[in-house]
Amino acid sequence: MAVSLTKGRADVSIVLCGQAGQGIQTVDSLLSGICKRTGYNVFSTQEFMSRIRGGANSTQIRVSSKPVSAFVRRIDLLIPMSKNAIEHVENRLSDDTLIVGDKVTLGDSVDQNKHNFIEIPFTEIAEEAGGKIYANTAAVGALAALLKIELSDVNEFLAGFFKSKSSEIIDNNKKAAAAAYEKSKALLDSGDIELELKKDQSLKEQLLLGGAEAVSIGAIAGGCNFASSYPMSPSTAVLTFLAQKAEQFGLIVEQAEDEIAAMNMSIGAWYAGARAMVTTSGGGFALMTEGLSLAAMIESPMVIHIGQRPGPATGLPTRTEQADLNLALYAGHGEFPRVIYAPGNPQDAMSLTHKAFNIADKYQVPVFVLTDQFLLDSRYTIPEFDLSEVKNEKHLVKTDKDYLRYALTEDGVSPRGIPGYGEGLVDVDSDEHDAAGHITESMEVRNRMMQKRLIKKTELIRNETIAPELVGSDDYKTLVICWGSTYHAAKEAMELLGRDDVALLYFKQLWPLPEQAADYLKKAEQTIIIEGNATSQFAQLIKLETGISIEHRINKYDGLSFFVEEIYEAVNNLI
Amino acid sequence: MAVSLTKGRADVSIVLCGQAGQGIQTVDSLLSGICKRTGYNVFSTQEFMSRIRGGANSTQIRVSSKPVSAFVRRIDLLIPMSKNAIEHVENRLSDDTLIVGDKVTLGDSVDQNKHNFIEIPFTEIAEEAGGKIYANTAAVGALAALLKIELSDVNEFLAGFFKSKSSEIIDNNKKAAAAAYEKSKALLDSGDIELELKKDQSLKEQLLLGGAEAVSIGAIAGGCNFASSYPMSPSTAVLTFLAQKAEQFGLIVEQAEDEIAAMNMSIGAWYAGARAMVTTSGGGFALMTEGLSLAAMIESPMVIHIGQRPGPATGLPTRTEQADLNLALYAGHGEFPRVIYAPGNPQDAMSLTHKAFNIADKYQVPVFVLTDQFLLDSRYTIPEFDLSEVKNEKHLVKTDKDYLRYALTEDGVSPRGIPGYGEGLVDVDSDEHDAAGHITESMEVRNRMMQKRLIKKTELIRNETIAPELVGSDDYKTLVICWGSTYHAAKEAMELLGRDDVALLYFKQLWPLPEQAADYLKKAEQTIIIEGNATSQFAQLIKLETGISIEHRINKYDGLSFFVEEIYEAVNNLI
Amino acid sequence: MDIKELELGDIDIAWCPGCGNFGILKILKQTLSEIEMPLSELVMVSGIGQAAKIPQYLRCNYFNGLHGRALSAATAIKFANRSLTVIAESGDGDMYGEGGNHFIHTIRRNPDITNIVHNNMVYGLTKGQASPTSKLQFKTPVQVGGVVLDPFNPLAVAIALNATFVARAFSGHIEQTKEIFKQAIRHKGYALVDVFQPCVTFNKLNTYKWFKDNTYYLEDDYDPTDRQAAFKRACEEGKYPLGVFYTDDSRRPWEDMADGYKHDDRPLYQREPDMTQLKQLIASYRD
Amino acid sequence: MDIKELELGDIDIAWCPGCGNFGILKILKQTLSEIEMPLSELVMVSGIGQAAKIPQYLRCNYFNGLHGRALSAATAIKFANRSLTVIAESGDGDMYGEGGNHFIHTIRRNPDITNIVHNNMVYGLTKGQASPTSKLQFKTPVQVGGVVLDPFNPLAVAIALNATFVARAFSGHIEQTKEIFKQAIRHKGYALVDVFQPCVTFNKLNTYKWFKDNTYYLEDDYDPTDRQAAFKRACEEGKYPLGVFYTDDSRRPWEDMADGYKHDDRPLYQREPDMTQLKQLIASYRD
Ligand SMILES: Cc1ncc(C[n+]2csc(CCOP(=O)(O)OP(=O)(O)O)c2C)c(N)n1
Ligand SMILES: Cc1ncc(C[n+]2csc(CCOP(=O)(O)OP(=O)(O)O)c2C)c(N)n1
Ligand code: SF4
Ligand code: SF4
Ligand SMILES: [Mg+2]
Ligand SMILES: [Mg+2]
Repeated sequence: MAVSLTKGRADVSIVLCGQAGQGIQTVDSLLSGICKRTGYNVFSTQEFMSRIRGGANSTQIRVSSKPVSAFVRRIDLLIPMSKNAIEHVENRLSDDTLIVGDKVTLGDSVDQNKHNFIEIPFTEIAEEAGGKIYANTAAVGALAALLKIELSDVNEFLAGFFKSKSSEIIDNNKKAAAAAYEKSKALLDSGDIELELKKDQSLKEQLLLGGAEAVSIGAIAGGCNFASSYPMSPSTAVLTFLAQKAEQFGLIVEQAEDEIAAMNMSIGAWYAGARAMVTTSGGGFALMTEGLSLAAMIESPMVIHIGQRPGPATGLPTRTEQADLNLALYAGHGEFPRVIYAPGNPQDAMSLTHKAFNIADKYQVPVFVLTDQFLLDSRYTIPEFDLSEVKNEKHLVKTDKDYLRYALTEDGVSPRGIPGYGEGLVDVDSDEHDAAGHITESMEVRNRMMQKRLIKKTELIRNETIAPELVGSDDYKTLVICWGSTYHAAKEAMELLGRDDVALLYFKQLWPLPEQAADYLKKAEQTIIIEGNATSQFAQLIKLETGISIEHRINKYDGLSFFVEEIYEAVNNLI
Repeated sequence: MAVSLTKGRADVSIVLCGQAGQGIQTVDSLLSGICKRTGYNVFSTQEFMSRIRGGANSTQIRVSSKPVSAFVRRIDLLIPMSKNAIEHVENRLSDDTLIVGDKVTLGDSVDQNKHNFIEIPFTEIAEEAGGKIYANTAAVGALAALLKIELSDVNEFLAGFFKSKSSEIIDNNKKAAAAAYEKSKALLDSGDIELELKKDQSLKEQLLLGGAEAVSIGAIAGGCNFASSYPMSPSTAVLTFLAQKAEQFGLIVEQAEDEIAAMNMSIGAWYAGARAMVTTSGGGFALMTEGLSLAAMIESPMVIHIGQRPGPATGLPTRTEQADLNLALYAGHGEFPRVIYAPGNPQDAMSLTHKAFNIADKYQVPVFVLTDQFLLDSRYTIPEFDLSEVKNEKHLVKTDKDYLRYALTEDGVSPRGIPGYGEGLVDVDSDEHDAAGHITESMEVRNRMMQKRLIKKTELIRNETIAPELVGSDDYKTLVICWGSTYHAAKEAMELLGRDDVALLYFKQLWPLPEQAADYLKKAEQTIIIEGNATSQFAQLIKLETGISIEHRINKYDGLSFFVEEIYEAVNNLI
Repeated sequence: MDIKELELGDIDIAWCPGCGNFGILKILKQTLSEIEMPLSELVMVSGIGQAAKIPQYLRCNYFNGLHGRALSAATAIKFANRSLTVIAESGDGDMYGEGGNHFIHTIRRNPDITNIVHNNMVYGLTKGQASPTSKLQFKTPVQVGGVVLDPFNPLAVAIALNATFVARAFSGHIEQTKEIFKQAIRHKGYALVDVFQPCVTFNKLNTYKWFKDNTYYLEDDYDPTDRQAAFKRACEEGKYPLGVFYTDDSRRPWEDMADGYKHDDRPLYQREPDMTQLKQLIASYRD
Repeated sequence: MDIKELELGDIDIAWCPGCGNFGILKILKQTLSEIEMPLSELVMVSGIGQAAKIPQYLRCNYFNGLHGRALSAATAIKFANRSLTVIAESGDGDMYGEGGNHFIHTIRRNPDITNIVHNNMVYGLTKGQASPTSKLQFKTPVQVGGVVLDPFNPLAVAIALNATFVARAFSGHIEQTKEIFKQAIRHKGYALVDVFQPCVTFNKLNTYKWFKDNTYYLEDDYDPTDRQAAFKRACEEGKYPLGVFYTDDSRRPWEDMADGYKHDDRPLYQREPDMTQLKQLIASYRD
């Protein structure tokens, strides 16, 4: 009986599962890279434990004829790489799932009666090629054959990927790949396995990259030249990226002793003319909230990247959630304006992080880029970034002798000078201050500064919001709302539903809430919101701002992002 | 022409104004104490600068035949004690304001044409009595005479107050008081000044104390036996109070190196069986928000006193505001339940702080007592505290061998054990954990723990809220809403209005919002909210919870609490 | 006490095979067993990191709190109940990086707790960034050109802070380290044991071999009560001494001087507010 | 530079009459004037407290940030623009209490900034609680029975941390302190000057007289490059030495080793992202 891996669908969902430290990420990188080069769309996402070795982690790689960028429950092809692998994903297996693996590794964890299992002896192949460590490459070879990729392409990619290694190692990798390739090609040729995917040569021009890279590139594009942070999953990748590029791009990057130092450093850096950011997660940001209030008080621009993960406290350190919106929205003592972006894919991550620097600088307010582990650690094939819009709008003025840092202006924004650029003195104070930046206890001045800093500037940033994107027909009866990284899963669920009367509204700016929100919501007969948290924080915000209470709330907070199927099922049940 | 200080009103508003370090607080203590002993109601409140010497500070003392507990703009009698004093309160003076002072001190700051000035030569009197430092006591003597207090009572009080000093000092004080007493008595006798106040001997049984003392006493009554904090205005008084009583009441009180240590110490103390609290202000609490999330995750009870002051950042360190409600409400990463009380006077400060410990312990959640500088630093005559309701409900269990800290129970509350009490082991973890407290990454367990910790317990605390208090007729058309320390000013404004169709609703629990809120609001034709902040944070919360948008918002954020007159005028303009 | 009482059975330990943490766990269990520590009186306190997972792997009461904050919680636990034995144990990043301020002030406070620091000179759990103790030029994904911050010397700083017990050990030396642990736990006051611990995954510089080659023990006749000498030995580089560098028995722990224990010996959980005194206190506001 | 250029005219200074802060302000102004510091290149950074108000009282650029966080901001300001002269100045509570962790790690980082600490051994602005440097038994409204925490010795700790310039001065000694300030500012790297400063309002123990009676200067032939000796002198009690305890010219400041300054000397505010390189970087994700 032939097994079809695609079954008329445009994509195959491959899941690699094994222990931390086994090299699943390498398999992912290799396979994703080869597939993209071959002309497939690729999306890969990982779920992993908070440990360095052992346990059970998995990576889903969707290889597709059409663009795909979402996490699905469905597993078409499972490559279990450790004994505990099958158990780890057991509840996502179906009768259609094909398991390809190695009995030496799997032992009795695989059950021929229950599982749809085909053996390829990865370990043996690897040992023949030069050692156990080549088992990963063998898996790549096997998968490449099933995906109808030419062996020569595999070889070429391997040579590039391992170019820093010895030629012996490269050869061994090729040997392992080739041997496994032959075995699985035989399966395909025998007709036991079927797979239908279309290749598109233009995809070669696309990029294959993850959310963390997109945020980092956006930062560099936005003129970021200073980053101070303290490592914290899942945000560390951005710090690492910038550190790696520090020399090339002339960035000052410093690992601080704690998040408090990181925040106060970045604020100090802005004061001296840098464009600075911090990258952290909810728990680290909690320590920065006093600093946030400082930034607001001295009207310093500030860019804060929060990669969300499940809390409270340490929570599930390597997993995903969307539960820190309220934190970003209300953090800090006292009252002040702020801006919150929440990109749903790498394109938006790049462009919003870039924009964050310009908006922060223009209005002298803190701007948040709110992502999460899912977005940061997933990799997507995407069209080339559009750099034509990248403008590094600087809003610094050269000071003259009479310069006043907090001069009262019509719109509330005081021209921002920095020390050492011009003849003036630049004085900023965390106490209430007058136009010169000197401490005051005058109630009149206090009132004026509150008007300027809080009320006028709130007005300004309300006028420069990014509209939510409507996906689907304008003529909807049901409106599904999502924000940030749930975007692609929600969108694919809508496609599965395939209904004209259901549309999706994707918010990438959460605060100030774009004014279009109310109109979109009012038009709907039924509203449904999808949030990766327990208390529907964005629905609450919408209620507060528009008075509209979203009827149905779909929540998930177990540490995983939404599966496409979950959203599909939940919405389908409601409409 | 005779000046009446009371003009038919039941009270006289006396304002003392001078520099920091001049001893205004001593005059306040003496005068308030003597007045209360004499049978007057007393309320005194201070506004002062963030400095130790110099500047201009003022204290208002209202002496009254009826209970009064609010700040009024009106000054009936001003005692300026420094050259900059009159200017400091200039905009609160009226033609009716009598200024009593000393030309040596005031120089040309007093203007006979403009001001209603009577001289009493405090400095001269003081010098005759033994030295300049007795000028304060002279002022007390003069005021006592005007208030028709017997000189013998003054002497008696002075003797008690200065009992730790030498008899010479006591005598000098008495001399200064007597000399000034005679002078001002002469004024009264001559009919130049009139004052009508009734004495009530039963007032002697009342207490005269401030918000900070009330919070502290409430804490001790609630079984608080551990306090770790870092000094920060205006909350330090609570730390000081507890430190002073540590030996007597067997409390462990420690000044931590920073707020982070303070918070983590208090949480550690609860873990080991103490009843602990931190006392801080918004900026200090900002540093505790990571710890708040920890308390929530390990389901530790926690009591947090926040004395609000104006922000952002350092803001106006010694002044008042009600702008940290959102902070208390949303602080901390991840999602978890909490309780927020906001007492409006010492009685409620005492009883709610007491209750905070029981509720925190019962539900194993963080409980906030949200006060502000105005409440903490004002002193009130109040009836004896009702200690009959003071119960120290302990919710600790003795563990047995199989004890599980996070056992799943029907209502979500797991019996709380502590190490060293029983045979079991008590394991708590900031990571997601199973019933035993061990780290888990099981999604099933995560879901169950979120259900228990967040969803079920939120339900429980929603069922145990304190109803808001309605002041005025049930039959209102206009409902005025206030919370926390604006209570008395709003209440007195309502009395001034004297209308049957306007009532006041005072909230002392803000979160979970008491369910009665919606009914009260729905009944009103018009709603008005009074908040000492710029963004009407409580109105927003009401909107979120009840869907009702309060029509009129009266805000103040200049660092002072509301004057009775301000509320009166604002409400009067609206109805 | 039989060491079995400390075992949790067949558990999944999240450390990498070969990690120095295993050695420390083993030594800790042996220490507790040999000193006959009653389990219900022991509290382990840790922060977040690989080292900080240690309380998960033995039977004990534990408080596994926030990254960097173990000492604050540990101090308070001791203050709240003096009959508990409290061990605060975490990584070098936890204790000296995020927790640096508590390190300073806990030493000043001198609570009777034991502080064991797994010093692997790297941030393990977050995948290999420099820690405060990382050696100069150590390369990491963030310290791309190598570490340039002067390595934190916990012993020298602790001695400068007048810590009352300061020691260094190595996870590879079972017997010697056990002896140091015992002394530290017995010491009345704050006791620091900085334990060299190889991280086989992220620290390829400071390996088992490196630690073996670059350490030696303080001489038998070394006098740990001489603060100046202790400081000098703590500053040694190249070859790092192991052993007890400094002890001072003259300072009393904070909790033994606390006002709250002057008239009452009981742990806080046994106390009730004294209503008579409270009434008197309230009544004093009548005057 | 004429000292008048630093004066703000007739301003209201919020310090108590007689406070030691006035002396430090005067010395600072004289120092800046004598070293001909160009005003637009000077940035004063402070936290919150009485001492931290100092930048308000002279003409200068300033960043008056949060309590305890001056060193973090100061470091970053220097990193962002190396041509600025950065002085971080605050109180003992600010720098050693709330800011203790930054004190440690700033010293490790060794930025070229000057750190002046007004050490009045008390929290002035919050009305007289103990600070980390308060002496044992000093009584306050919170330390009711007197301080029991071992006083923080900033010099000993700085030396233990390998600080590159460590000095102590007294606000009552204009000339000597001025010389120390000058050396500190000229020093390339982090320079600590702990300044004894009487708080006439809240510290009745450590008065002008006390400081005068209990201090003396390090000998003329004292060698400040000997770390062990410096530590020993820093540990002296009873009579406290004043002067420069320790200097080390071998360590380079962080900012001179930073990757971001390897190929570009300009301050950050003059930089634009290199779009050509950025495009290449993006293109690299095509493979
Ligand atoms: C406030 C906060 N910041 C950052 C983190 C992320 N984090 C977890 S462990 C760790 C460092 C661990 O290093 P170390 O303490 O040396 O322990 P090791 O893993 O090396 O044993 C960091 C930065 C966190 N959990 N909390
Ligand atoms: C986060 C935070 N905690 C507490 C405070 C309150 N506070 C202001 S100044 C100060 C201490 C000042 O002491 P020190 O630094 O020694 O300065 P001094 O007033 O003695 O010059 C404190 C605790 C604050 N502003 N911010
Ligand atoms: S990462 Fe390093 S410290 Fe952590 S368990 Fe692995 S070897 Fe040990
Ligand atoms: S309180 Fe002390 S430190 Fe502050 S100004 Fe007054 S004397 Fe100086
Ligand atoms: Mg480590
Ligand atoms: Mg001080």
